[in-house]
Amino acid sequence: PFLHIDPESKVRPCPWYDRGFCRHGPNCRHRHVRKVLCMNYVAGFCPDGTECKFIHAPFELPQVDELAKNARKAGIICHICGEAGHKSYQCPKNTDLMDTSDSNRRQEEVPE
Amino acid sequence: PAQDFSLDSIEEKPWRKPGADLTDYFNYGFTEETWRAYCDRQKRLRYESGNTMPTIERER
Amino acid sequence: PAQDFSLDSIEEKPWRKPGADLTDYFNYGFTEETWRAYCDRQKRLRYESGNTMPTIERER
Ligand SMILES: [Zn+2]
Ligand SMILES: [Zn+2]
Repeated sequence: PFLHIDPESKVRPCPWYDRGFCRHGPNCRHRHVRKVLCMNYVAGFCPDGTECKFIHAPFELPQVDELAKNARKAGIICHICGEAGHKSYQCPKNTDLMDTSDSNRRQEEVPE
Repeated sequence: PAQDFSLDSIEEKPWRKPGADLTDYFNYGFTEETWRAYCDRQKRLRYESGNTMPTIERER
Repeated sequence: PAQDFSLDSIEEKPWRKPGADLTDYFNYGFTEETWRAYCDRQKRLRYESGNTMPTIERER
């Protein structure tokens, strides 16, 4: 008896590992790609941006991060603020959502 | 994935076991200690930038 | 440390270009303005306490 890991899924890089840590270690379904962190970006700012040869690791939890990315890719544009990446009901400028305090509103935005 | 955020929520820490390869769990040369420090730094600097992430507040 | 990178010493500011993603350049939700303010604050703190850099830089 051994853990069956589909080699196909190992092709996808692990979003948690890309953040820095994945609890599943060698048993992860996704591929763990060893990379080198950009220390400028860790400090807060890297002038090389997308050209940087080191990794600008995202810290957002993968599902949230991916949701936004997918939305951006799908060309979702908010009709309230005109920005891409979220729908109007998730819009920070949507005043309909602002009946509670700012902090409450922010928590409600988090997708489950 | 709250349990993915904090190391403390993981009861058994398999990367501590003999023969375990830390780099299977930690990327970027992180260790348990430096990953913890990194997470704290994230929290602190996001606060300093005025851009606190609601997700993180909740996960802790 | 990156705090010593003066934004002003960078002639073209690629993150200002249309279509640029600020998060490719600025971490923790910083913007050009908030990062500038943060660096000033750090400089002042370091000057006042004789302190240098936060933990992460050192651990590498
Ligand atoms: Zn993984
Ligand atoms: Zn970089």
